[in-house]
Amino acid sequence: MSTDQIHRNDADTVLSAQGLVMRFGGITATNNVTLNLKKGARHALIGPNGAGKTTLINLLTGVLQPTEGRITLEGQDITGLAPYLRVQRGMVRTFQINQLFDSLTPLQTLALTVSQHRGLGTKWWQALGRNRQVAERCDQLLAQFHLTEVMNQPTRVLAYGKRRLLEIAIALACEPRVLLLDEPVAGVPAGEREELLQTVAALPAEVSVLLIEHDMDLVFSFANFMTVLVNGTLLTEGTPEEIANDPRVKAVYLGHGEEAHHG
Amino acid sequence: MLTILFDGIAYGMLLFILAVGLAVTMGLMNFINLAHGAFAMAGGYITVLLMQRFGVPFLLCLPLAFIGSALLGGVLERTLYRPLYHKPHLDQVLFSIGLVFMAVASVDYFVGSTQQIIQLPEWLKGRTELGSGDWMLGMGHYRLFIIAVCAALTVGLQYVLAYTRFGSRLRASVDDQRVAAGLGINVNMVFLTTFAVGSGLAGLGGALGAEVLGLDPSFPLKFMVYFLIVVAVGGTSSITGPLLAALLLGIADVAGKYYIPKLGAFIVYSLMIAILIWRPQGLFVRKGGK
Amino acid sequence: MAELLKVENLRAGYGQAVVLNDVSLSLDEGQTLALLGRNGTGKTTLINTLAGATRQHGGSIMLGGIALHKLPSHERAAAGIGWVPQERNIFKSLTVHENLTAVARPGPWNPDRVYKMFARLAERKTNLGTQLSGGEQQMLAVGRALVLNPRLLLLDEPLEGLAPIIVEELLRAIARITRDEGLSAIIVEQHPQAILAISHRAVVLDHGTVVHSGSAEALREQPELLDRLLGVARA
Amino acid sequence: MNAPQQSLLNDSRFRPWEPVLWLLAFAAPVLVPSHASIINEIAIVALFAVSLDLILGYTGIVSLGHAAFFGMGGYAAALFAKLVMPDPLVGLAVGIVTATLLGAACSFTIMRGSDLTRLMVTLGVGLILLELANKLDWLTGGADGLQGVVMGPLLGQFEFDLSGRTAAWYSLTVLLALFVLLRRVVHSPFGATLKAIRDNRLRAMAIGIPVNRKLAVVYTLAAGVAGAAGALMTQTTGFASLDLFEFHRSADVMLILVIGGTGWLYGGVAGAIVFKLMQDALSSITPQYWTFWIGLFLVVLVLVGRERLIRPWTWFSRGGKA
Amino acid sequence: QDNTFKIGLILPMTGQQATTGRQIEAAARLYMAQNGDTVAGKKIQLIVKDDTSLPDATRRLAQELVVNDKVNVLAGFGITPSALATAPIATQSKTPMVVMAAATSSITQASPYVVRTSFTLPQVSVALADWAPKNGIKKVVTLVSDYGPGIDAEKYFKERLIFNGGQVTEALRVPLRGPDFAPFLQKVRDAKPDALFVFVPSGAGAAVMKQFAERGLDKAGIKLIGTGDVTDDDQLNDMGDVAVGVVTSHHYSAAHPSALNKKFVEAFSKANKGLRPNFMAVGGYDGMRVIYEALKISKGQGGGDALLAGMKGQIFESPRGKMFIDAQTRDVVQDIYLRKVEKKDGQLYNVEFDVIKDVKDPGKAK
Ligand SMILES: Nc1ncnc2c1ncn2[C@@H]1O[C@H](COP(=O)(O)OP(=O)(O)OP(=O)(O)O)[C@@H](O)[C@H]1O
Ligand SMILES: Nc1ncnc2c1ncn2[C@@H]1O[C@H](COP(=O)(O)OP(=O)(O)OP(=O)(O)O)[C@@H](O)[C@H]1O
Ligand SMILES: [Mg+2]
Ligand SMILES: [Mg+2]
Repeated sequence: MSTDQIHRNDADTVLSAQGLVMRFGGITATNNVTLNLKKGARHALIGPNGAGKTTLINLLTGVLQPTEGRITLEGQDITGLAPYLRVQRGMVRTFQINQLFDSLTPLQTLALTVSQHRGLGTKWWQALGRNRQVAERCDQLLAQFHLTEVMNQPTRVLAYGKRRLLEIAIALACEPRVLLLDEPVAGVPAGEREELLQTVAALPAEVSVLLIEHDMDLVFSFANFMTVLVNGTLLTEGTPEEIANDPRVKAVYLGHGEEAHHG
Repeated sequence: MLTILFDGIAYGMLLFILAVGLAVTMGLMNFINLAHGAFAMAGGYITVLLMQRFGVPFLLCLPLAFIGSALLGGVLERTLYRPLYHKPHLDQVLFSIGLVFMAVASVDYFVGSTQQIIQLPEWLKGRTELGSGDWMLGMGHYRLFIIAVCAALTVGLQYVLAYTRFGSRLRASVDDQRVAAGLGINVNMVFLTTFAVGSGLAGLGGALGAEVLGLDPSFPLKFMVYFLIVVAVGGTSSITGPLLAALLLGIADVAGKYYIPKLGAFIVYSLMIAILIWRPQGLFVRKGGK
Repeated sequence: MAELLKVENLRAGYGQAVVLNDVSLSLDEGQTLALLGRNGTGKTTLINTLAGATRQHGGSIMLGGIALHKLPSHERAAAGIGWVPQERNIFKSLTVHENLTAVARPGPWNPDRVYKMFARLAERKTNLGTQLSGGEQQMLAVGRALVLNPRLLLLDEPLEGLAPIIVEELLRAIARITRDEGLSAIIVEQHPQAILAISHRAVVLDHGTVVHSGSAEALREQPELLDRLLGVARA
Repeated sequence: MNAPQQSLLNDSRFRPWEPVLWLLAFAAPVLVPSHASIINEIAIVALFAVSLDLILGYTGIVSLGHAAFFGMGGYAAALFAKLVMPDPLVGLAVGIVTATLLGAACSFTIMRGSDLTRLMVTLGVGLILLELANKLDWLTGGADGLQGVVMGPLLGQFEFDLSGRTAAWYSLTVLLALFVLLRRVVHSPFGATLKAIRDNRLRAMAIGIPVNRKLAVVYTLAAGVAGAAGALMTQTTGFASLDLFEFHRSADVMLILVIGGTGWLYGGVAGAIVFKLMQDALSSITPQYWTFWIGLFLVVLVLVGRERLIRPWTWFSRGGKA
Repeated sequence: QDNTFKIGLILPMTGQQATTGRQIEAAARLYMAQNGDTVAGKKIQLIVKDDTSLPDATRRLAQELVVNDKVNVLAGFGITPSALATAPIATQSKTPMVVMAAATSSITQASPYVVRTSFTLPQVSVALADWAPKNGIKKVVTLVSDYGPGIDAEKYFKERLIFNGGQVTEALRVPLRGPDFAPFLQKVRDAKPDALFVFVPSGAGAAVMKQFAERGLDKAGIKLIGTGDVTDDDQLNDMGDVAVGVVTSHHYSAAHPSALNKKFVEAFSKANKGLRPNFMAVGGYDGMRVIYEALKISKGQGGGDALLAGMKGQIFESPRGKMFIDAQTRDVVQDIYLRKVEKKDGQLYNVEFDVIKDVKDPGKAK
């Protein structure tokens, strides 16, 4: 990752996708999408259900291989890179549908994630948690995500909301430089939603965040840049105000009574 | 040449009927029932005993073998299997192996450990030969009979599973028992029926196969591997998968033994490994299935 | 209007654990009840108990004269329950269409009518359950409950993950269905305002017990009370 | 030390009953000298089961071909003793190394596919090795078995005696050494990543775990341990035959492990003790029909549940089904 | 304690070889019932163990029997590897080991304490290879199960047949687990030999025979010959008419026309619900006889070497006919009969029509 390589690209673009296409049989879920995530961005990706948002994240993180197109991370081509290597380069995601380690406790889950991230994942001679910094970081994360009192229960029996919090805590435990959030607050009660996004927003300024979310209150309070996908195609991009006032976005996505949410 | 192909098909068909019940319980019901072979054995012994002790004609024995094993399967499903559906797979393995052990020892105790031999009716004993030379096709009548019965069953099964509501209700019950029940599907009934039919088919297979494969108390253990191969290679998401897998296995096995007898079992196992490494979900999975 | 649902002293949970304690509530025909509460207070457990998917320890559930608590889960659908589980639980090895037909019961709602309501589903008719986007799964879960032609719809966070425009549409649809077809509904939601607007009654749960029960409208007009009940102030 | 660290470390702490168990095991050949040879066999099978637990219990890979490594280690050690030198420890090392190499070579076969696929692939590998050993009869003795394996004394001092006591201690020592090693492994961060893979591969990848590499490593490790068990087997019996590779050996060890419970390491040990003692007792009571009773035991074990079986007083209170 | 004489009988009682174990155990018990359980002042005690055909289990059981139960004689041994695995124990503990079933030639060489009362496959195969060319069979295809005994049978049959001017056009080996003989038989049919020589372990014989007929090999003029395992008395009756006319060579037939055998067969089937004794049973029966006599000869001393000395060189009439234990090789020397399956009073029997006297194991001749 040499510095001059980064400079050759658009200096502050961290993650960039060019001309991505993804076809499932006859369905084109992603249709020639080009997207640039700037350093430190708070970037929201919105669009109707089935527009291809999750698919796009799957492509970026390597869960799916694009039919066409190129992905670069910090100036380097990662189109064919294995998913775990992308994580090691600092690109971390959350899942729309919880993906947790059901038989482990939240504490174990986080300890394992932190250890793995700090390069202790191959250590086999010392116990998990022997490392002091790891334990401290876990303590911090547990407190931050209100998981301390359930830290020793198997993840399997946690209520949905707690599971959701753990899902996000795992991603943050990886100390991402690029964070991709797929509907992170789905299932989180109203009160904790804002708090959660504040946690995300409070990440160091150089961390770039791409957020998918249908809760427009949150999106508009969080994002400083937005991209709208419709039917796999990029409809428009712009600042939150531009998007909020775009009649096309209103027609296919926002609807009219956006106030229904505010009440 | 053709004769070998014919024999392979008959052998494959037989394997298919024996294994299809397992494909259903394992693939559709997500239950690892290693005792499947025990139901096949039950069918075989029902036939043998009826014929030997009571002189019941062979053709009548076949449906009886089906019904007998299906009843047995149904009763066991209600009493023993049902509590195990939501247990881990390994517990299911343990349980069903336990059943096999019990079945093996019981048959041994009541019937004895010798090979049982079935006397086919005369009209099934003959053989028809067509053509000559390389293209000669010799068809044992019994094998022809097996192919016919199995083909009919396959078509019927495929129809039920793919085109009827029962099929989709079954798959729904397997995907999520709790929610399926909450949405009005009588999961217990669906499972009971399926299990009974699967066991019945195994029993029928056992009855048909006793002649070709032999029948003794170790039957369920001896053929377990073959059943598993059929299900693994065929994938578990449809009926056609295991069918094609069984045919492939049958033909490869027969042809392998004919053309390269020295390599014996190598052929089957290497083929299996190659296929599974190439297509880990089995050869014939539904497109896009997970 | 006639009373449709009457729940009395309900106690239920998972295994030995009791999550719901003495929950009582009632609902009239054609009315909608908003079920609110913080995370992990037992909303889903209540919904699941009505659908017969938890372990019931005591109490009774009467639905239009039928003792629901005595019926096994699968007979409750016939008695008039239509359930949208929280985690959607689409049957993953069935196609969209099969998901609907496998459970459909005769009545005004049929798959075609569902397709009319959610045009997106019609386009994905032959996709398997797992091949749907999150929102599409949500639509399918709602559609699947409707084709049961229930008398009481149980909607566990039905708006989650839906685009705003669909949310609007769905809320309107629910209001219309309850009004025009005499259906009742219990809706669990994280957006109390949106849901109270179309509900008649509201119940708030905390730690498995009912801490507030009354008209939806009244609660809507007392945002401070609502916030206090939901513990929003904590944030 | 904060609370999380405390509770994390708690998991890996030795429980008081553990040293007691091992002391008892080592005392057993003296306490019940007449059963030394079955103690030896139990130790070997336990080691084999523990190695299977490593892949089945900790990474969720179902293997029905684990006997491949058992057999490989066994034949390697036996051939080494016969052709090169009779020292048991060197032979053991040779067995372990050979099986490890084989494990490394096979590890790529288990990366893809479903449980069933892996089950069949592992099974196939085992059976192919069996055929191979059968065909290479000039080396392995084919179906008659490999004879003429004579072991030298252990550490140059302790002869393998007819009562089987030396053999029992030898096997127990190897079991203990490898067990402690594996115990460390599963409680380490490395072990935790394995459990993560078992629970959810997709997520494991998404937190940067190189799933395939980890699987390969643990599979190879398990193969080595199985090889050690096989080597102990042929060394203490002075004989190697094809059935080392047989399917039923893989199946038996899986049964044993599942009886004791997976994902716990002690499961293999417990299962080996229970299964072997029961088999021995039953088959001397009724040599013809003992399988029936074993089968009944398995069925009851599953229906009643492992935990409840050892607490009979809970049988008649209502079970905790959801 | 001191007055008992213990025989540790290790047999496969479960699994695919279970019939072997049953027959032998039944025969051993019959011998004890007929000859009393006190010999030379000692009370005979029989300890039966199931080794499930696993060599390491056989070995462990033998070890335990020797160390814990202090048995005077080890006996049984269903399959070759089991016998071979146990041989070192016999040597180390100086315990005679009477092999009652396993039939690979080399077993007696594995320990100086091994004595065999069954038979060896070379013995019977060679006899058949002597008979065949004299009866118009020149071109033969062999079909054997692919394991020790099968390979023995193939090798010795082939050598002797060629020596006698015949030829083996193809040698087929069937995997032990190969459930379907069809392709092999098809191959035989296409090769059109005069006869097919078969060895398969007892139990699989019926399948070969039926498929032989079904494939029309008999109509194509191919004769079926084999070792007596194929027409095992245990099952012969169930095989039906396809078996009629099959020629085999073996050391024992339940139809052996001697008074002693008649008595044996009757007593055996009376004691075992009508079961017919097969060659396994006679191996067990004679094995017990050898042990009893050795004990008598050694005057009740239970010592291994004394017993062994008493076993060597025993000559006696067995239900199978005359046999003796070669003092040199400790292997059985016996008459080998050529038999043809015939129907007598509605039952199928291997009826002996020729005999080759005093056949030694050709495997030792080299
Ligand atoms: N494996 C697949 N096979 C076929 N079609 C698929 C597959 N995965 C996704 N699709 C289709 O691709 C489209 C895009 O799905 P995606 O999950 O990316 O939508 P989304 O924008 O995340 O929607 P939502 O907001 O509802 O989560 C959907 O219409 C879906 O049906
Ligand atoms: N399967 C289960 N086994 C044991 N306990 C459970 C199970 N599911 C839920 N619980 C417990 O029951 C309590 C209530 O959970 P429930 O899911 O009903 O809450 P909820 O109000 O729906 O929360 P959310 O808003 O997060 O969906 C929680 O404490 C949870 O831990
Ligand atoms: Mg999505
Ligand atoms: Mg909930």
